Amino acid sequence: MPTDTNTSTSTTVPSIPAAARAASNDDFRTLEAGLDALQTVPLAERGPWRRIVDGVLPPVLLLAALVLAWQFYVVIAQPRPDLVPGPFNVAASIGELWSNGRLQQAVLTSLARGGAGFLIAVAIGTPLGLLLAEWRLLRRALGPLLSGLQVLPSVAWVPAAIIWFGLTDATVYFVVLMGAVPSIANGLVAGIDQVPPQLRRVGTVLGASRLQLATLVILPAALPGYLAGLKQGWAFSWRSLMAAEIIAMGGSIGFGLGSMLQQSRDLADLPGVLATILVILFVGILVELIAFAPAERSLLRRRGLASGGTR
Amino acid sequence: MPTDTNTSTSTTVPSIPAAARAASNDDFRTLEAGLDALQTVPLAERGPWRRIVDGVLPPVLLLAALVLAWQFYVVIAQPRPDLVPGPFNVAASIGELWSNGRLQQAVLTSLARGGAGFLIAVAIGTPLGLLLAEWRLLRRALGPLLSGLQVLPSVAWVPAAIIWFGLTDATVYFVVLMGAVPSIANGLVAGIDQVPPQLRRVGTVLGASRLQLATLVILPAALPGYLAGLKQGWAFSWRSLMAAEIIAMGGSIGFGLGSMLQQSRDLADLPGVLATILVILFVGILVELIAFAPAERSLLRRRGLASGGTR
Amino acid sequence: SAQGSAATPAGPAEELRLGYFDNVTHAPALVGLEKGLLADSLGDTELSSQVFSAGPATIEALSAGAIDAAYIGPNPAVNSFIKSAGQSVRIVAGAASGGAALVVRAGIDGPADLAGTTIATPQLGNTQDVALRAWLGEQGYDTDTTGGGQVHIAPTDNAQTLALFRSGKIDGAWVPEPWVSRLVQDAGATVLVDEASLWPDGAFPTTVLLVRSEYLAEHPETVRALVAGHTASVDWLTAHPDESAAVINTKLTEDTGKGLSEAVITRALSHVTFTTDPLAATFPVLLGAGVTVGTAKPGKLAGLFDLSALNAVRAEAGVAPVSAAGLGTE
Amino acid sequence: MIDTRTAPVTVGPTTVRATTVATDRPNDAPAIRVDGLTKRFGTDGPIVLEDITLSIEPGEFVCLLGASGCGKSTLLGIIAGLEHPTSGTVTVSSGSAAVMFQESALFPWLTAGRNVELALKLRGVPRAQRRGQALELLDLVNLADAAHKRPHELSGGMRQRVALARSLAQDRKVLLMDEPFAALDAITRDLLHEELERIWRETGRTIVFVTHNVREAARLGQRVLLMSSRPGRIANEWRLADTGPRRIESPEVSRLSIEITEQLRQEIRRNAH
Amino acid sequence: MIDTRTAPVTVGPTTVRATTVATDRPNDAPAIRVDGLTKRFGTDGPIVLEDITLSIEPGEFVCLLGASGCGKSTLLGIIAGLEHPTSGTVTVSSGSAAVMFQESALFPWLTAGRNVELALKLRGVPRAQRRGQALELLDLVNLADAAHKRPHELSGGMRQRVALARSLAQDRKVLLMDEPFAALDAITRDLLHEELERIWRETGRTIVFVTHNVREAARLGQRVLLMSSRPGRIANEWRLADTGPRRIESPEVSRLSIEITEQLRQEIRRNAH
Ligand SMILES: Nc1ncnc2c1ncn2[C@@H]1O[C@H](COP(=O)(O)OP(=O)(O)OP(=O)(O)O)[C@@H](O)[C@H]1O
Ligand SMILES: Nc1ncnc2c1ncn2[C@@H]1O[C@H](COP(=O)(O)OP(=O)(O)OP(=O)(O)O)[C@@H](O)[C@H]1O
Ligand SMILES: [Mg+2]
Ligand SMILES: [Mg+2]
Repeated sequence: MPTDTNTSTSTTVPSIPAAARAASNDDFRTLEAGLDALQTVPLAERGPWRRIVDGVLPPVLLLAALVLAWQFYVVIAQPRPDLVPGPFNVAASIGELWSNGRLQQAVLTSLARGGAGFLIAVAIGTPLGLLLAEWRLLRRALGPLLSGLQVLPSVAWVPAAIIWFGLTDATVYFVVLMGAVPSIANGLVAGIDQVPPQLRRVGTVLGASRLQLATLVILPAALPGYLAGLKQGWAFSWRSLMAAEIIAMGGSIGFGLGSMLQQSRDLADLPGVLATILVILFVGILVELIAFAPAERSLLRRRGLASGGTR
Repeated sequence: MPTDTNTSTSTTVPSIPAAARAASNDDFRTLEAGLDALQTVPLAERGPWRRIVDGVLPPVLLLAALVLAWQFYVVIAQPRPDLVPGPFNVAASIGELWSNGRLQQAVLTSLARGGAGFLIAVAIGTPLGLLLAEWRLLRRALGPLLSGLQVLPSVAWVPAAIIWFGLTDATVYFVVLMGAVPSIANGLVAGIDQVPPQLRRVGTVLGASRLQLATLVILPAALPGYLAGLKQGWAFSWRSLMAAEIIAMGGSIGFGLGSMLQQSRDLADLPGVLATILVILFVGILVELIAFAPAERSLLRRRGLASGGTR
Repeated sequence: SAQGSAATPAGPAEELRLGYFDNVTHAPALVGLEKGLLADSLGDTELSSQVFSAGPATIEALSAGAIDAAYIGPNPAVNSFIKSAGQSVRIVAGAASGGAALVVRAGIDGPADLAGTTIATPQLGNTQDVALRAWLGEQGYDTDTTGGGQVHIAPTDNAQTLALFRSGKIDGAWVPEPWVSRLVQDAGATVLVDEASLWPDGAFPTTVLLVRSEYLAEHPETVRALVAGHTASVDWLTAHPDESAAVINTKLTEDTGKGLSEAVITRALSHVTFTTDPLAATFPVLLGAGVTVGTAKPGKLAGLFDLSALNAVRAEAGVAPVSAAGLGTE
Repeated sequence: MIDTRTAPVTVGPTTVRATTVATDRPNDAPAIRVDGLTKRFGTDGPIVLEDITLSIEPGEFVCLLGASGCGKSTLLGIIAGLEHPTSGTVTVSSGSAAVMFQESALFPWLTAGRNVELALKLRGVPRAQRRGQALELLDLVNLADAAHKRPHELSGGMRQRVALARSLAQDRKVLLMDEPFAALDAITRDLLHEELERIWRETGRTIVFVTHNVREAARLGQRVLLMSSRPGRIANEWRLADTGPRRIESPEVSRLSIEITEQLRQEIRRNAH
Repeated sequence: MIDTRTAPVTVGPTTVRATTVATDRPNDAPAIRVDGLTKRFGTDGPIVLEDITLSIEPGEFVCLLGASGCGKSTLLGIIAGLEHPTSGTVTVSSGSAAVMFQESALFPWLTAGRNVELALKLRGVPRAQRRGQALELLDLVNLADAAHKRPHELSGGMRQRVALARSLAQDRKVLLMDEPFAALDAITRDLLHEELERIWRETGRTIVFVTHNVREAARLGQRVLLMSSRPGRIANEWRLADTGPRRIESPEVSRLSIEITEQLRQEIRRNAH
């Protein structure tokens, strides 16, 4: 092929005079600084006050309107109080549950169990996820089973767990683990999969050892996915816990929110049922707001992944 | 500022001779074709045979190994058969459930109920999601409540639903809807949020009306997110259904897989319980494989979003 | 080959965990606990108790080792024994007999009116459930365990049954006391079939005292003390028919916060007989009925009973021994 | 600031190689008129564009050059009618304009051919003619063979050519291009310059081309407008007498590039603090 | 194919402006030696690189030019030790090389300063000295003020400058750069050319710079290697007598660009079918 011949051309390029160069160094720095200033737009943070007005006010107003409409309906239509209790009945029910201490006990029991189950799930799911992410063969073999387990409603384990462990806390923990472990492990795997290969290459090029690569590069990089997995794991823990507490009541199983719900049902106490549902909802949202939302927000913000602003 | 003065410079650029130009047109086309050929690498599809060997064999082998180990344990340790039945007992239990028709009936009932509930949830969740995505104020107000509902285990609705609707199918549907509607609506909202604003702008520039923009641009663009929401919605339907069937047994509620599970528990029939768990798992995976996986795969592949290959 | 019986006795146990229901048919437990009869008899062995509401949960607790002994209906006991190949439990005494009936709404006057109705039972495969299915079979009705057939059988929680019956969602129920009485007194139901009428002498087991086999093997003395306390409790019930309602109600109120009405408890007590005889001879019949209606699998009952402690206690009191009908030690 | 933009503009002698799409150029009315345009986002945001006055002749190829964030896209968006000016007026004599963006913004669920057809459909072309016209347009950008491929199967350069065909499908007199080649590799970009110039000459479109590449502006434009940053104004303009296709390495392009670069750098330096 | 790459290479008269980091150049041993290198991915994949022989002198600035997919990154990866050759040998006399990628690949969870510090840590610099050295390095790229900022708060150009500082932190004699400025806008890219050239002159690094921008190669390199595609080979090479910093618009750069472009286009045309 004719293009394959090598012509070694030599061109002489005139240099910029050395005298001009020294003077131009400052010029160059100003130029670069000017460009940097033009290209970085400081993000305008909205004030906390503004954020509350924008974010909290509308749902609260809607909620208030809904409660008002509900009360209105109860006053106007006078439905059977055992089928449609009014907001006041529900509030009174919460007050009663609070004053006789059952509410606090149930919330504490459920939270303690949910928290403990979640922590055990994290302790199991994290190494499992790491193993799956780094050991290809294991992943090929175990991955589909684990995804399958995520499809299986953890509530299906309740009857088996009761037969194995009786009506004890072990049953509750087992069900919680079956729900939370797969999603935590899968979250970590997904997080590690999403680590850009470029970052690994940079780590290697910088001379990181295998361990350093894992601890200084891969794990921090996989953190957002891991956190998402943890959040989902918590949701699963909480759901499974409620299911387990509702189904497996009695025996030596402590008195949690699920048990309170089921007891209210047994007493055909609809205000109590609704009150408990509200408490479960409230606790779930609170945990997300207190434990996960700030962690996630600060993590995403520090990496510039937060979806904010108008653009 | 001195740079603000306008100098209207006029430079004459020599043109390439017209004679050379006509001949160079073909040259140009070859050049462009060469570049196109270099820049598009045909993706090497792995054969279906290869895919099966890579994807199906390892989990099946692992499963077989697990079953073998289980059988081995049962033979060696001779545990109490009501606490640790062997794989043969479970298989026999499936066979028996099949032969007396209970299995088929339960699967059909649950699938029909889950499917109907899911469809109703889609019918409610889709317009709700559209409304939320396009009506900012509604979204601000209702969005947090809907996310909150996603945190609430749908199983918590079972006791309330039983009081409202008694032990009827309405109870089951109610619980399924409370589980699936928020996640379908949120999935659609997320899908629409992820539509690149550029695509909307292109649609507008091309002269699309508001309706055309929605049907020809936004909805197709939001499809992957919507499909993900549907998939999650189905998972929630299935979970909620199982929970509802286990908890709300009796009355005029038909006989589903959850009821079968609970019945096996009542008869202290662990092989039956395990058999039912396997069936629930199997149905869940099957629905995903048959209904969602192909839709998702073809959708992603057509958009080049599929994560495949070695790179 | 049973693992439990292979264990060697290890002297009196430190504690005994007892399960029971808050039901009139479990009155020996209620009275024994309320009046301290069981604790007295157990001496140094600490007694703790747990309330259950259904047989399966009780069996599960026994299997998981969460309790050591329980008052329970005969069918769950049989079920567990067969499923575990005879390794799980032993019946050490009877507790109550009678006290179950089919009650129906107004308008159902005979078996002929039952076609197309929905009848509740406490739980699939429990004593009343099997009785109903067997009886319906004799009346010529088809039933199945999925709620289909000519008469729909809906295994439903007893408390739920009362509510459903009141709202007209079910047409009747085959339930034990005090639910029969509650349905009759509180919800206007009428008794269509008294289960006693289906058995020779009207005697059929409703409640027995069950012990985990490992526990029995390890602590025979403790089991014997339990049986002695139980016997004392049964004797007290037989001797004080007038006081028993009050004692039972006290214990119920203590456990659930709610007692039963005077009328209900009196009517209920009049339909139940308390006896330490487990009526062993009826068990093969019970099992046969269960197998026929499809809620149980055939199996051997040999070894289900260990009545040696009971008979020793009876001998001390100078009462005739009871028979294990060839299904275990006497 | 002296404003020379209102002075009448004369288009240099243009060598139009082939006029397959006949265009009559009414030399009296400008294709685009921008008058005293000012733009700020929101009510309290900084002024992005300040008092821009501009007039572009039919068939002219104008390059809009400026540093990042100076408001080029905003100006283009206002001309396209995607944004509203805070004050001032914008008139596009042919009614509306076609727009091409930096990322091709093809619809990923449609093949290349269907993407073009959708533009034809939204323009109102009857269904029967769409397929044929789409193929013609794709052929114009040398991509007739790729009509059945989906965007992800195409290279970046091919995608931009499809996007070009799609914006031609709109059949508007005015074509606005916002850094259309910025994300491409250098070789592809050079090729697309030639492609675009050929199409401009063949179709006689009025083109406003936004870029921050000085050489690209000098290579393509008949007229180069340099914008200043914060607020965005027209800082200067250059005209090239158009004598037909030119190469990016030609000494004239280089000379002009040096001159523009020097002014651009001064504009940038002003923003250092 | 005639191979001239084994001929002894003499470095032209270089004007080193400032040698803050003193480098002694042993003119005898080449900094990088590639010998008969062939690479294919997998066992049945096509040959990506075929029989490449190459020797690069210490302190040399070599540009590697080629169309997309011709194997430039693969070659660089092999030199960096990230990939293994199928046959042939590669020797880097100083042991190993620093690498800079197209996307800055900064660790998004670390500030600019910490990113550089991490490189120092992995090199084994004691903790006490890291902060100071990192600031010095950032100052070298005119970014001392941005040490506390996170990557997402920086513009693309600033990120690449931090990445440059990080690769300098490795303190390797050889610096491999894979299209480091391809994703930047033209103005920033021009500036970074000047920045890189200054740093090269100050630190005396041996640089292998991969690009598909002919003008960039002609602007920066002392030597330009043109690669052919499928399989990747060295098709030609050019040398520029280095007489100090030059501008991208200089006529000499243009002249060389025209020549290289013509050959590159011939290489590309060969792949049309
Ligand atoms: N929707 C918006 N809301 C608020 N400010 C905006 C908006 N769009 C653009 N801006 C601001 O207006 C200025 C000009 O933006 P524009 O996108 O027009 O610049 P540009 O010249 O196109 O820059 P680039 O070369 O980076 O594309 C920037 O400072 C930007 O922050
Ligand atoms: N890991 C891999 N497995 C299989 N093939 C690969 C792999 N990496 C690269 N290739 C192939 O090798 C060839 C050269 O790729 P390489 O990335 O080195 O090209 P390049 O010259 O850097 O291209 P670009 O300019 O697009 O970066 C390409 O055809 C590519 O498809
Ligand atoms: Mg822009
Ligand atoms: Mg590359």
